[in-house]
Amino acid sequence: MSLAALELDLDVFSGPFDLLLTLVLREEVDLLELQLAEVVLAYLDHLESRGELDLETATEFIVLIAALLELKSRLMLSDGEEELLDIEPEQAAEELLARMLDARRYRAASAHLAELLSGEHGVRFREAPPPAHLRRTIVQPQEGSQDPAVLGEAIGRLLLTPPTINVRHIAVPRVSVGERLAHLRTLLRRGSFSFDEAVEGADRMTVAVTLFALLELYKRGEADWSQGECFGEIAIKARVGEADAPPLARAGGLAG
Amino acid sequence: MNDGGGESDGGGLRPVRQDAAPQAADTSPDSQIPALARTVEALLFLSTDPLTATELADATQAGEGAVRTALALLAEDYAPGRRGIMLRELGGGWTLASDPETEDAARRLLSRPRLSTLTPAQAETLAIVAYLQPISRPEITRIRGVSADSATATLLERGLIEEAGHSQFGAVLYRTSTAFLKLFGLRSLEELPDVARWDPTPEEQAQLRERLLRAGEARAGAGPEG
Amino acid sequence: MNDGGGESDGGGLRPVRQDAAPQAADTSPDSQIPALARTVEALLFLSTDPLTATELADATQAGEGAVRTALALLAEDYAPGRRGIMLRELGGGWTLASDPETEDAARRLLSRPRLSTLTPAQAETLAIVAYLQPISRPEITRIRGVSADSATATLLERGLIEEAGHSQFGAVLYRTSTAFLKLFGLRSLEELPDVARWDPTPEEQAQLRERLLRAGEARAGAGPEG
Repeated sequence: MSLAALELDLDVFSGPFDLLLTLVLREEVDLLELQLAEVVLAYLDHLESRGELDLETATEFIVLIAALLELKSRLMLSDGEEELLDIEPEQAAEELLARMLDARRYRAASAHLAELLSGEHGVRFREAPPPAHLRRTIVQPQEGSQDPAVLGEAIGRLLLTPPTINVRHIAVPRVSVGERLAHLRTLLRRGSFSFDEAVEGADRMTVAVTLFALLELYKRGEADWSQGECFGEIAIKARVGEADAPPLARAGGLAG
Repeated sequence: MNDGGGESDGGGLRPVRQDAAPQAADTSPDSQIPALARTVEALLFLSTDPLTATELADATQAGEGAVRTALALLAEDYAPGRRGIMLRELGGGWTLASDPETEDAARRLLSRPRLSTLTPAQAETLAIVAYLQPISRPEITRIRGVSADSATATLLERGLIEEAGHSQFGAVLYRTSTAFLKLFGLRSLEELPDVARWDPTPEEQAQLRERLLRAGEARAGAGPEG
Repeated sequence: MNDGGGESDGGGLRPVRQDAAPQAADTSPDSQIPALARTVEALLFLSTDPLTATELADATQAGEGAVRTALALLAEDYAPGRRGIMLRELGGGWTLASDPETEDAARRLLSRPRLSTLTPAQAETLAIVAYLQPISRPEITRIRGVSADSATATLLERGLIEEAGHSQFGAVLYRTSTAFLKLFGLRSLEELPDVARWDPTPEEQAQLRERLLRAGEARAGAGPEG
């Protein structure tokens, strides 16, 4: 099955998922009015009704929904908190266009590669290593033929630290994931708390970073979280015992 | 390592005129092939990587012209459909490969299946590396919009991509390997079509840009409420 | 891994009796060989180890008699002295091998890369071992941010590094060898150049090992850490 088969019946749109994407890009459906959580739920229902998980489609869905989420969050953030964002609508549009073109380009290129590969079906190469006696070096490497500076240079290269996490559109993050992690861990000592408590009085950026920190806690198996309903309260509780084996269970949080 | 050897001059498979190899004419029984061609054949058989005419000339201590003549002779002998092995110009050089018609038997014999499919994530990652090499993982992730870590790891493990130094920030850069060219039947990266071929027309792009721009401007005034 | 084809066991080189292949006469164009022989040829080409007639029969789903006929036909074609590759019967099985006459060229081709310079991955791995020895492979991987398995294997094979016991966690530790010192013209490890010359942030006080590990983890994108 393909994503085209995913029929949606949402407040602002009903029809196939593919069409929704097209309409969003043509701005005929307002992304800000679109509840992406509904789309995700519809997809989950769809999956459930089929009773099987098609990984390819799931991947495609996640990619597309992530793109929509990003687009939407940009639209939401680009207003009111400009000082946080170093990005103009023109620039956002340009960047988005470039990314859409890139994605499209390389998806098409990957289809081309897949075609090439299938055209070569059945062509195999010899993998046997040549006999050892033919590989043996005849001439001993000359003493001192290598420059020790090569080694120092390599270490120097390895000492380079890449710039910290790439938070593309955010000029100066005022809150760090580390801080929010520490904050969440403090709360976690109580055993459980709600996400609202964790971000009480915080600005949008802090909320976003806190959510990121929460994902990190979940990934590390320190906390579990659940959300009874869309946009409902997110309950977070400490995970005890099974230290580094995050369960495959639902990760709640569909807020979007 | 893979210098491409620049033998992308097509026409490599041109059958040889017998008179082109007069020195090679020897007095051996009819079906014996000339000494140089025999050596070249052995080298192609032994090497797991495609060999350029230059590499073959260095190893055989013969001239490149003579090597090309020998290759043409072998190409005729190993022409598709004649034997179970074919001589092909791939991955920047020459290599021997099995005839695809023998695949069923090969699959029964060898436990290791030929790489025949890639997941969409792997194919996309591979396409990005192929066109933009050398490229780092964060850049691939940026283009794909989702993490490429596991796809990159699989491609590395399968030998389709390899490390190619570091970016100025220390991130490992990747490029496609000779194995990639071999498996995809390419003589060189130049054979990949221009990526712009899949772009929408300039008109379509302009339209898209304008719509996106209008969307952004509309947003600037509106009071968004999550 | 490499059984070297056991080419020292003598006696394997028996030419095939011509009369063994009377039924192989076919009606195909002069130089094309029959389908079964082509498949057998491809299998012999692809296989690292000698194949018995039974194995070949199983893979080709042909009778053993037919396979033997095909082998006889191939043996004729690949008789010693005719091509650069020979068909040999070894240890009860059949295998293709390069003609010993081509060995000089093969050695020139195959032993060459071993003398060339280190790849970036090898240089890095070697540098890590040189400066931090003894060090385990997992640590090398952490510092590089990517697997160092193949580089480590090559350095071991080339004798530039060697095992040096086990870490408290049971991982094999590595150190550089005497051959390493010779290759780099060093009398002792004391003579390794001072890293400070290439240090991008010389003001850092922490131990080299600790700093390398930290940078490596940052490169691997080990996740946001305060």
